[in-house]
Amino acid sequence: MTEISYRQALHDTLRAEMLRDESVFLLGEEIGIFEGSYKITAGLLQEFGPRRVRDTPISEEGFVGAAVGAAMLGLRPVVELMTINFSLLAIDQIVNHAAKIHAMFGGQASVPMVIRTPGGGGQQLGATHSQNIEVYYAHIPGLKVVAPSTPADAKGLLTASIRDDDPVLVVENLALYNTKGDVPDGDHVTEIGTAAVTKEGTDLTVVAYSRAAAIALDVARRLEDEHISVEVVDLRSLRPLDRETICASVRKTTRAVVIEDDWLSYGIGAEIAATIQEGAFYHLDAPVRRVAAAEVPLPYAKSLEQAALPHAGDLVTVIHETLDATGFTP
Amino acid sequence: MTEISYRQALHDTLRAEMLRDESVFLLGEEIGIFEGSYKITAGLLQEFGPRRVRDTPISEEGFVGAAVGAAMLGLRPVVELMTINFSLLAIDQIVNHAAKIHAMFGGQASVPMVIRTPGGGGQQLGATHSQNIEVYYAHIPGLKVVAPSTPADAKGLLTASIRDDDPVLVVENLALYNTKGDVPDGDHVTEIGTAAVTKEGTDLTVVAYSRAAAIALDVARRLEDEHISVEVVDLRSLRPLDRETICASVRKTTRAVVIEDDWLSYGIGAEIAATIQEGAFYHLDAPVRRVAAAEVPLPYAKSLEQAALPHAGDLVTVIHETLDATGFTP
Amino acid sequence: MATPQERPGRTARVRATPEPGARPEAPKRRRSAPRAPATPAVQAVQAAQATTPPATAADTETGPSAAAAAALAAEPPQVLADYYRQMVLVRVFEQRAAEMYTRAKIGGYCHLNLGEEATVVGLMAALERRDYLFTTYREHGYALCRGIDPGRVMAELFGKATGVSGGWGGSMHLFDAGARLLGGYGIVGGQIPPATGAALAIAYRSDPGEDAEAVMCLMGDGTTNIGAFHESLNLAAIWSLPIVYVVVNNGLGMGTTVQAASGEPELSRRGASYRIPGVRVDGDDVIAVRDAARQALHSARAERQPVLVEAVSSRLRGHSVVDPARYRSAEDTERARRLDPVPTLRSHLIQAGVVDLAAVTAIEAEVEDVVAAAVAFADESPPPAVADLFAHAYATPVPNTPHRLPADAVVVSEP
Amino acid sequence: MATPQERPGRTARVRATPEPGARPEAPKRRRSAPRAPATPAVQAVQAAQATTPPATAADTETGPSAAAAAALAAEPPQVLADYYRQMVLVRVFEQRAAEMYTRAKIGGYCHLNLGEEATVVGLMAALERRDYLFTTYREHGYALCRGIDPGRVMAELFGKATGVSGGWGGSMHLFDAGARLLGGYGIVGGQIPPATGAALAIAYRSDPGEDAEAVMCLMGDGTTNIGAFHESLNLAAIWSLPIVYVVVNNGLGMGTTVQAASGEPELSRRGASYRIPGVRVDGDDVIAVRDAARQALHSARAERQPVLVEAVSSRLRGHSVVDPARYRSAEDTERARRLDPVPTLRSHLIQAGVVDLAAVTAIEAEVEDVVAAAVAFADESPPPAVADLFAHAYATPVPNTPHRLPADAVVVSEP
Ligand SMILES: Cc1ncc(C[n+]2csc(CCOP(=O)(O)OP(=O)(O)O)c2C)c(N)n1
Ligand SMILES: Cc1ncc(C[n+]2csc(CCOP(=O)(O)OP(=O)(O)O)c2C)c(N)n1
Ligand SMILES: [Mg+2]
Ligand SMILES: [Mg+2]
Repeated sequence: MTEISYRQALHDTLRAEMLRDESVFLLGEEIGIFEGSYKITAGLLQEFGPRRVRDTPISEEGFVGAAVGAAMLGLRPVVELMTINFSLLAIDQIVNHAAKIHAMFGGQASVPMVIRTPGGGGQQLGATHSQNIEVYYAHIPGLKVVAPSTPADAKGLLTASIRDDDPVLVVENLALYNTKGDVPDGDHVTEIGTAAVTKEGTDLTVVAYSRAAAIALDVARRLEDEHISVEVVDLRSLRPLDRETICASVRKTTRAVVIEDDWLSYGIGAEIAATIQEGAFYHLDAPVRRVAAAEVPLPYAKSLEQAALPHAGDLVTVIHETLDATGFTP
Repeated sequence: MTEISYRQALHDTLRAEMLRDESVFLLGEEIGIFEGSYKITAGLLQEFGPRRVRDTPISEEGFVGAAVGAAMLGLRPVVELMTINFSLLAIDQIVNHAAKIHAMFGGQASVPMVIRTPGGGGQQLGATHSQNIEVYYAHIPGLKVVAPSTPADAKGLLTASIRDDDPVLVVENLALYNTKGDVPDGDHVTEIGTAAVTKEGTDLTVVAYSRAAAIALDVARRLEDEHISVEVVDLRSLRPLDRETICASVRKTTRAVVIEDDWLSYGIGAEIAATIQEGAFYHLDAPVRRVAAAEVPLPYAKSLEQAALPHAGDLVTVIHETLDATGFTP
Repeated sequence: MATPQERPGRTARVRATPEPGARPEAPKRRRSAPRAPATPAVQAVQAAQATTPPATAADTETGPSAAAAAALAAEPPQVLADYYRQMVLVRVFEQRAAEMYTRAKIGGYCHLNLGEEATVVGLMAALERRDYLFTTYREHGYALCRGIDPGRVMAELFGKATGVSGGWGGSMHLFDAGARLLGGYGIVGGQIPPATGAALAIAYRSDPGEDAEAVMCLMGDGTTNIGAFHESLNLAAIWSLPIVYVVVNNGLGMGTTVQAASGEPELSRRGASYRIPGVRVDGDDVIAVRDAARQALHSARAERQPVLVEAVSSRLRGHSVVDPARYRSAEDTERARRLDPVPTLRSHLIQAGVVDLAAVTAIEAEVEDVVAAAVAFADESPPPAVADLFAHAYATPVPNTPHRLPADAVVVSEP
Repeated sequence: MATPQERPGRTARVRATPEPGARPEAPKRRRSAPRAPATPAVQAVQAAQATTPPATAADTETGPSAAAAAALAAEPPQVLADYYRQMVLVRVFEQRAAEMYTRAKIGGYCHLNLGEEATVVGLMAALERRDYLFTTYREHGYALCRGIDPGRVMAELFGKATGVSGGWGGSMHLFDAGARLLGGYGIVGGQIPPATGAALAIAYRSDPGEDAEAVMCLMGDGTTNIGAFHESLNLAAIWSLPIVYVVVNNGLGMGTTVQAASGEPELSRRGASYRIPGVRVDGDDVIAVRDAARQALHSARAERQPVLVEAVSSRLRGHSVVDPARYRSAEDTERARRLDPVPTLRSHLIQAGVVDLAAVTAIEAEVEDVVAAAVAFADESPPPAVADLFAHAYATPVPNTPHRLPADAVVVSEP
């Protein structure tokens, strides 16, 4: 175990996988000479050269699609999309091509590629640069989607994604890059498709992923002082979704709250709440509440932006309201 | 009232709005000379000329974006996207531009445009031509999304959409074009943001939209023979979503099933189920079940395709299972 | 290898940058010849030409140029006979496909190569086994000429388990890993970025040279207006990728003419934005197409110089089987019929004495049998088993993959 | 109206199709002149040029051509003084913006026009009040030169309710309906289709002519590689739209050079794929830029002929305020400094006797005051009220619009 940042974990994993497997290469805007918009790829161009660290023009549809084709011939491209907002320029290649090729051609081809991309608001980047649209990919059969919340999972899930023969979207988060945590040394693979109970508890389950999972864990720890025992389920994998782990937790705690950074309507949390009400129906003591972003294009002004985004305080409020609804007293 | 097809209702509405308002014009691939892939626009080029019925090259991002700009200057473009699958080529203009411009510029501009596009599987069009990805748009603040299931709603919602000052996506469905129904003569506007109870019932609520709403109504009528009283809520508007109408129905019937043509995980039905469990929690006698497509890229072969898609029979099964779970006997 | 430059009088030419000036007509070599009596295959050919009568010898606009005649004379007869056989195979296969579509044996969309046979055969003659091919949804002929068993192609159209894509793809999505046919794609332009990436993989792994692999990426004329075309050609240029982009210019994207859709309708010039050389060739001339493609592939594999080839031909029918093409002018339809490459090559071969009528007839009969057998094979083959619905869900299985049928519960809840 | 063609010796030229051949250097008129003593504004200008010392009179690579000198001499002095004033306004505004960013008064991303002042002023001098402007996220200078109050621009950067976009947009998203500035856009290339559509609306509603409206759509060099560029220019060509596309070629898209990103790095040639004429102009020469833009706008409004203008200049700083631009070579940075259009024009104006030192100093002092007032206005303005979070949710209110804060229940359920 070594304590490093989420950014460092991603960087080290890319480097380790490139050293391990000659067919792994990086592709994206400004990942080489510029060292990456968020510096995840810093130093890799110098170490591996332009064949394996390939700067691209501003052509998201083109280079994501090029990664699809390279993967069909057996390479393992790891694409960086500068932010998930720009993935909309490439989504036809992701959804209509990468996700379809394996099944549509009867299993004859596979597309072992990874797309790494950060989402996240709260940086005053305005309406088009602050979205959390991972639900677009989580909805699509043929894709796998992971969203690590810790440096350890960043390593474990990115490693698994690179070694996986299907197209995997790795959703990172701007607000997590500088966060630190213990990361296992050596080979560390986190199985795609499995959620983690990051804190056990008995009174209420909070389900979250990515930045919100870090908030959830923090809130859960703080509520111990109030003698409220919160269990935290960190989804880690949005597709496939580990429904059993979620429902098992709620069957135990009988209450659930979801926190997510995306817009509420038709967001990730909708599936979580729908899953819980079906899989833990006879155990549930209160409605599953969702804490999510206000449904507006995210404003630039800090005052408005902060009002629109979910915070730890919102989660605390909703946990309390949910406990109150069931007459819970600590 | 006149009985006409869904196709005819759309056609007649386009024509009526073009006659009414000189700023309404049509834009899309093959809508003029070819008369539309699905012939919705047949005859309009001849009647209105190429200025108002504009054939475009195969440039979805380009012409949808052009509609955004034309709308900013006060025209009312009605774009036909040949199928919703191809909307992925234009989604950056829809989500990052049309949906953002009003709020992001502080309300100084509006984007009064309509995008009409059919979704739908079951035509053996294969994995990339059979998707139901309306959830992509329903998730986005700044957009409005409607999905008529009857010729009357096709008229009423398309009319409302054209007259609305926001970007509206009108989701049509390949399987509905030939269906017939009574349509009010003259001006007929259906308010965006409101669901309809298309059949009253007391035992169970089925929530659906588009093609599935037609199936639901049909199943509900048939189940009367078995003395099961099903209420049907046709969403009509996916954004804004009329949560109160849905929850009021379920509070009355105490049971709910959702049927949808899209994939289950993170589909439209997830939001419906999540909404119901929250808004009718204390009335609900059984989990809200969802009938939805199997989660695979839709296969071409008829055998596989039909197995993957939801049918009336599936809805009947799940209604029975839901009633059984509550010990209901007709 | 014969190249356009080496042969005086060829119409194909490679340009490093386009020349300014007026819009040139597509280069066309016209041939006319008294046609031999129609055999069944050729009757079928003619039936494909809608209801107007077939062009006759009196059609003065056709007639082989001296150069074209010389080019044909320079080819070994068995090569020409084989090209003719392949063109007839495409022709007859497509006619039977149309018929099977009308009889509801084939579903979905079905786009035919009728009228494009010379382009199809010429391109596939140039493409080596080691090369990779990415195509559009209008790709039956390419699959056949790539050497894939016609039965497996027809079976795919029928949605059968024995089809090239196991019944998962259908007409628009033929794929054969062995034949390095890396797919027909139904999203207009969707194949262009992956094809470019396949070329990137080749460049990543191997050096340029005569024996190197290359990629051929096909697209229609209408497709050159989509963003992916622009982005991909630029990538191929700056990365020096071994790829040949071929625009199969049949003059129409559905009902829209090239002139209506493209600011620069001489599409081979559109490589100029990337300094990619462009070649325009008569797509009704199988030898010209082959030679232009060969030279382009040579540039791609040996010099890592991507090339844009435009083959100009005509669509004999509607956009897809169901399209009556009412938007087409009588003149345009007539022109397409007149230029029909299959009877044209047939009469030329006979006239030039390359093959005699008996040999031509034998080829046609053989093809009829092959296609009939393909239809029978497709018809008798089983559909994919419903139990296999999730067989191709993922290449790497992981926990919690949803294998749920529409009426199944998502998660089980026990009271 | 003076046009490049009419003036002998101008470097800008309109081409119907690009010419084959080698990559020409950007046309540059060099000027050198003994610089007048630096005033505070120009000291600030020089401070913008990183840490290396400013170019001196000994810099032999600079020096006005006879033609350039003649061009300047032909302009009324007050026009030149006003251009200088505007360039200094952009320069000083951007320097203060950078400073305010470092002081956390401005958040998000902040991209500056430093080094592009001559292009900004030249383009805006050509654009008429009745024309519409679509820009990128690097657009503060355009807003200022469009005549928008600097206080409202700075207030937008500060995220204040008094900002041009009410605080909703920030640095990347300036909008002013009155000034027909129809937005800065942060998605690379995202502005190109809407700008094209705005031109469509003009063509839909009015006839071409000298007094017609037109659209100017700005983009960076890196932006020419995105699909929307291709699709939009093609639409403008086939629909004959009144639009001028301007590539502000500062040589870099973030850290990527034009040469690395574009198969055809002479970007004005990229109109050829649509038969759109291209013009390349020295972006450091305010008069040349203005004249090229004027002529292009004339073609657009009077002939409905879209034009592609490329203005070649340099970025004096990093991509955004936070980018130290370590990837740039010392030579490139030095070159950018040497060509800096603001001190160049200053010394030229003084040298040529157009304005005297006192007048220049007065202009600079006035601009300093204006910008200081803008900062003060921004600083004192209130932020948007949280109560207005849903004020711009929709233009047409409809039932059930979600007005929910993060901790609010979705629907209320009563036991
Ligand atoms: C992105 C996208 N837009 C639209 C379509 C519908 N469509 C299918 S084929 C076609 C015309 C293509 O024309 P062209 O490229 O000339 O090829 P051809 O059909 O003539 O072979 C269109 C518009 C599509 N499949 N994909
Ligand atoms: C679609 C998209 N991809 C990537 C980015 C990130 N990005 C912002 S600016 C920029 C460089 C643009 O370069 P250029 O067009 O030359 O304009 P400049 O910044 O030099 O003015 C990039 C890659 C983006 N905003 N949008
Ligand atoms: Mg075509
Ligand atoms: Mg630039």
